[in-house]
Amino acid sequence: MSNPSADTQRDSAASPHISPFVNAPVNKVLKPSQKIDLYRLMMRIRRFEERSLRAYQAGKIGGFLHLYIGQEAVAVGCCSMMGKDDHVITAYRDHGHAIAVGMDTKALMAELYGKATGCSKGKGGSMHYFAPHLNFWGGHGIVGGQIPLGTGLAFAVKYLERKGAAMAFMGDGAVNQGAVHEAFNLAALWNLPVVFVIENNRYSMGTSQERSSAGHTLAERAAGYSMAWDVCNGHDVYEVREKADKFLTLAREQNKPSVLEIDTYRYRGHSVADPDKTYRSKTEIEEYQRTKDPLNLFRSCLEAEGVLTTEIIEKIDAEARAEADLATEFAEASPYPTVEDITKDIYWEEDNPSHKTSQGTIIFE
Amino acid sequence: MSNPSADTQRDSAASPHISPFVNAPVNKVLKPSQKIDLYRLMMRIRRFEERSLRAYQAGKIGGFLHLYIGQEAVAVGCCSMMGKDDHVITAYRDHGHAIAVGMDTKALMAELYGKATGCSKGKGGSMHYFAPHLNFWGGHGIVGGQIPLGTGLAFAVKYLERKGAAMAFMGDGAVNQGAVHEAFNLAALWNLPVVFVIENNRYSMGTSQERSSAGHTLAERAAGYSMAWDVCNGHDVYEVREKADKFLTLAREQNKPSVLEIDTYRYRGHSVADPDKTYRSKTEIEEYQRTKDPLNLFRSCLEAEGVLTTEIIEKIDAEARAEADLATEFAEASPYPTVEDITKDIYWEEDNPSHKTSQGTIIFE
Amino acid sequence: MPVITYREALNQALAEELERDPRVFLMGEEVGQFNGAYKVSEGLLAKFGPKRIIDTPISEAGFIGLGVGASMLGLRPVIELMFWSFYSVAFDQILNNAANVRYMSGGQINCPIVIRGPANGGTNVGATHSHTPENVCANHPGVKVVVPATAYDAKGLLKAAIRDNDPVMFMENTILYNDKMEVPSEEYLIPLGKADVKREGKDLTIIAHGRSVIQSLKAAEVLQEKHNISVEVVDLRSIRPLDEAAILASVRKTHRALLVEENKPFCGVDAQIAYLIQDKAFDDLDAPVKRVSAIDAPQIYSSPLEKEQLPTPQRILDAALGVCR
Amino acid sequence: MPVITYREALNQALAEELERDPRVFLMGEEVGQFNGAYKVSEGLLAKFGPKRIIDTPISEAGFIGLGVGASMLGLRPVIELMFWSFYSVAFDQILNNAANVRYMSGGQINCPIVIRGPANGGTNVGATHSHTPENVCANHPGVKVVVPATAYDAKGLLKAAIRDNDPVMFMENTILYNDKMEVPSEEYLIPLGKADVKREGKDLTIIAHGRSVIQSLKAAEVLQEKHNISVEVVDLRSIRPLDEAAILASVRKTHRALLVEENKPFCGVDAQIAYLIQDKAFDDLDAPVKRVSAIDAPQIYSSPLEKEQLPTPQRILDAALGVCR
Ligand SMILES: Cc1ncc(C[n+]2csc(CCOP(=O)(O)OP(=O)(O)O)c2C)c(N)n1
Ligand SMILES: Cc1ncc(C[n+]2csc(CCOP(=O)(O)OP(=O)(O)O)c2C)c(N)n1
Ligand SMILES: [Mg+2]
Ligand SMILES: [Mg+2]
Repeated sequence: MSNPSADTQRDSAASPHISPFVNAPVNKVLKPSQKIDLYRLMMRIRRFEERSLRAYQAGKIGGFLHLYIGQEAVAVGCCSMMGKDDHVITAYRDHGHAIAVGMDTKALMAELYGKATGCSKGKGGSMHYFAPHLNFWGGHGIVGGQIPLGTGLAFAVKYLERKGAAMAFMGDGAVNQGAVHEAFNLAALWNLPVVFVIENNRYSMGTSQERSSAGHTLAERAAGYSMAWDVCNGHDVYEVREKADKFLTLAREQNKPSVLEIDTYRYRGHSVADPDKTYRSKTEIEEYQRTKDPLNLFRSCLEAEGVLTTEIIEKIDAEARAEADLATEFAEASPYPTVEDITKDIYWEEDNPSHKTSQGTIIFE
Repeated sequence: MSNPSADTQRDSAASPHISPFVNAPVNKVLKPSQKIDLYRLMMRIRRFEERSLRAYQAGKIGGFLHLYIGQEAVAVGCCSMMGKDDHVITAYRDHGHAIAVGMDTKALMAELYGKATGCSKGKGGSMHYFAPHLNFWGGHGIVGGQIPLGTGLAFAVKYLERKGAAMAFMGDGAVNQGAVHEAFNLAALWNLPVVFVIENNRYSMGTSQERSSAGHTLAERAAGYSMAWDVCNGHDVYEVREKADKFLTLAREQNKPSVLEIDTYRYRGHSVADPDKTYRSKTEIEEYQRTKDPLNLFRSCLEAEGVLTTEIIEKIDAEARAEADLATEFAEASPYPTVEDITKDIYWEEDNPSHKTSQGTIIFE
Repeated sequence: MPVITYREALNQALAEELERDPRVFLMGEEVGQFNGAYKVSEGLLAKFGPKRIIDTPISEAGFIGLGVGASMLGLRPVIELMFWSFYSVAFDQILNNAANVRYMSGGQINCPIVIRGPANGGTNVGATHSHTPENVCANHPGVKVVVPATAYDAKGLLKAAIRDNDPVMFMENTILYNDKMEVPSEEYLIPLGKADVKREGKDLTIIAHGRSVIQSLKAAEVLQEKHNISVEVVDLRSIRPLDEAAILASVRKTHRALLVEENKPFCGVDAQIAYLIQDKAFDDLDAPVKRVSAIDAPQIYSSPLEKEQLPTPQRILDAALGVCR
Repeated sequence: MPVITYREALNQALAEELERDPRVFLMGEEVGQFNGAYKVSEGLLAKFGPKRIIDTPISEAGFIGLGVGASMLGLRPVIELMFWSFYSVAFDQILNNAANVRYMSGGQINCPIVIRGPANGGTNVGATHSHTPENVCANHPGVKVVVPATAYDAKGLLKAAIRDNDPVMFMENTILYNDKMEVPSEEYLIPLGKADVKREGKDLTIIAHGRSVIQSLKAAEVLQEKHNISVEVVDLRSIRPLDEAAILASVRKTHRALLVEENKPFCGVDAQIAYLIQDKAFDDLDAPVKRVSAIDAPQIYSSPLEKEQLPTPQRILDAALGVCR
């Protein structure tokens, strides 16, 4: 796509979209400024990713780059419901969640560049963003592997007698990993405060849901464990907030786990390297962009609510672009880690020599 | 238990038990001699295992010995429905299945003794009986690990365009292994002719179903994959035959997988080493023995049907005991493998040197 | 000093650390109500209750991953694998998640988790239940690997492992669980990465870990008595970190080295030790470094043969004579 | 002779064997409709149809176990792991089931399965996607392990692997997929277990496998040109079976050995080779055997640093000079 912002252009012919969840309690309480913040967050994610794509195309970034474009309402909607003892973990398509929990886009872009100033010091890359201080526990590359970890976050919250919950995100393809199912059973058996969020963007790489997963809806697998489940329209940030809140509350108040399947869509290939030609049509993508883009829908709704004006919209867009550019400049200007850095951050003990109790050789030649 | 045959003594006060499945088509077609054969098979399993237990207690057998006593109707009922292109695989509690498919008890006892004449040449032991010529593919020690293999047997049957099915047995605890769930999805997605049989004996080692598995019945997890499922009384060999037949037919005729949960009970500890004191009461065990013993129930039914007489019953029992003794003598008299044998049967190619195509060292020092 | 078993030593270590730090909990199959498949956790449920002593379903990937996640939030899980062999179904959680999460987060996270249980052959349970994966685990930077051979070491090392802020793979041995020795009642810790000379000698160094130490000590006695060869037995105790200095010091003294382990030979821990010795003590060696490992086959079930498959005192003795020839 | 890429060589090998034997099928994530994540299976679905070229869900334990089961019944599955790194979630199916089932059945069963896919670092994808588990797999008797470095070898070895009646772990390299060379159009097979001297020399033996062979050849050229050191480069090609004779023959000629691999050092394949050389060619060695491995850390994401983490021609050259000093 030559103009990366085309997918957020207003379709002036379209009638305004009003979310059926506009009056849900969690949305009704929002001040106009908070609604604008949600919109801004979604826009910042999109512009950040578009900018990262250009950097990738320019050869500044390598490896994998799994873009979240099209799915912004999911991370933003869910994470906007987080309280101080709520935690998040996700897979490798993690830029949206990272920005949604409040990570600094400079550190995120620098991470993509593999720079020492990156959020993971250039050691993790696109798939491995982390911000424990924001209750964000990654960014994980092995499909489904993060789900037991997320269950462990919930376990710890309960063990520590805090009133919180964990949200463990995965893709539609991840539900077919054994570790996910083991985690479902543990969470249900032990009443752990976790919401398993399936971001169903209809494809796992080039494989459609019908070709990967038996059964009707994916969330329904929860029924086998007597776990609560629901399906949600992920193009509508208001609906996402409402459904996430319902299950987060269930977790926090009653220590009950749940599975929330959120229908969404990714506009780009699985990763930047995916030629995206064999498994879906251009029309399908365009149709989603035209009718279901979460930014367009939310903007339209906020306009109808009288919250957003053209002026604000343009300002937000300009600021988001500027922020992405700034992040890129920061990343460009930052240094790479050194060869000595390669063997740091492996062991806590080596990194904290004054607390060292063990002896001997731990890094080998 | 001092008298290992006490649990099959007739309770003369009890009224005759007639299986509600006595007139099910698969049972109605049986000739009296075939019904007696089923009874004999169950009795042979029980006497074999009782004998092996004594050998274990005498220090002739070591390691693990997971007895099947109490569950005989499951293996016998299911395996009695096998046709020539049907295959069986199970976990480590495999003596019942091995005898049910027709393995020679001499080779089975010798295997327990670790003798070269054992069915696996003393290399596999109690948990790893195999008889490919009888379509019996083990005997597997890692909980749940055999379930993908069983799915592969079904895959191969279909690939080879044979009209058959695979039965993949597991315990109630095994349903919480990730590999099982992956196999469920693959079987349902690809329409593989496999029946997943859960032998629910209520405990995985010392853990009751309520303490290990969320959800109601275990078989219900199949619903998440739109797979057929049912629950079956595993104390009644006629019912087991009927339900196994239903799903085997579904598999053979329509390439549809299914999950069959069979309620059963084990009288002995998890393995011989289990003191069996912490997780269930003696009363519970005795109650099962008194009211649900599959041998007692089937004998009672066959007597009511006029098929079994006291004379035949006693003859079968005597023969089963004699067979078990003979197996023990055979095992005792057999030689151990040699040290040279340790490095045989690792690679097909090394065992078939005239077909060898590779070079170099493959066994190291 | 009280004489206790290796099992009791582990039990004491667990009880003391559970007592000391409320963030420590024990989780695994049958650790609670059943008192442990091998009774290592005997009495702990009664003492510490079900919040701290947690029975699990048979879901090793699930509950080890859960432990890793909980450790990221500051808890200090001790996870029992009924057999280390079952790491095969939790490999990803252990050797991707626990091992890498600190690194991939640029040092923001640490995982103070201990994964423990028996890792040994010799109990007649066949190929799937007899793995000794210290080499495989130690291949992965990010984890620590400890293999105690005696009750004293087991206690001091387990306590140190639980206090360690990195993931520690702690490998016990069912055959040693009943071995008894004097263990002080006062608290002590043994630092990871410190080898222990279990017998001093001057003609030959035997380096071993786990039960191979015990077998080597038996061989050393006969070598002294029957062959007048004075053997030094170095017990590694910890595989990663590794006490290279202790290994090299002993070899520089004796000029001959025999390495004993019960793993399969190809890429066992002793391949690494052999490399180390010939690299750092090349000119001190009077003979090539030799190894005694398990006979290279999946673990055989048959008991008398399995005994032969593992390093026996006789096989060690024969190899030692070879090295000293 | 046609010049083709390593990728095309693999593709041809697959196509030829699929053509030859109807029991051969290819299964894995994205191998069909998507034509392969790395396009190794390009065109195969179109040619052989969905019965033979099978796309899977993301269930490595499930479909590898399924492949093992199918192979027991006589099918000859070729299973693609999108990355060998994902063996972590299928470890039990590979290294318990495929590796042990023949043994545990007393030789009644064999599993003619090939598990293949890329196993390499150097592509800037971080710690979870950069494993090179040839050492871990080869530690387990029951499997064979092959690591081709060139298009010619890749084709001949893959064809041999598919015809092999034992489980073969076949490890490719995404960085080599585009490497081109002449490959005959006539059918040929390369036996497993046969090393290949990729360059003859007399002063130093470098032993390597996979992409390290290519890096070593580059270093060897500079060593000749700039330092007048004549290096022999032995490409193992197969890790298990291992061509010990070829290794020893070269070392006995040059008297010096440098071992290069991109695995982490602790218990890498080269630890085993070092043991072998010092054991069997002790008196032939003029210097200790040295190694160049990955810098011992989880794989770093940052591209320029990851390049340094892996064995570079420069690091190999420096180490070679050390050995020849
Ligand atoms: C265990 C494992 N297998 C395969 C992969 C390769 N892989 C990465 S992402 C992906 C598709 C995942 O799809 P989905 O779960 O739907 O998430 P999405 O990419 O759509 O966000 C695959 C197959 C992996 N990373 N881990
Ligand atoms: C992966 C794995 N974890 C743990 C074990 C140890 N183990 C063997 S049998 C068993 C209980 C299994 O119970 P269930 O599946 O109900 O079968 P049952 O013994 O009742 O026949 C356990 C925990 C194992 N063999 N494999
Ligand atoms: Mg998806
Ligand atoms: Mg059970």
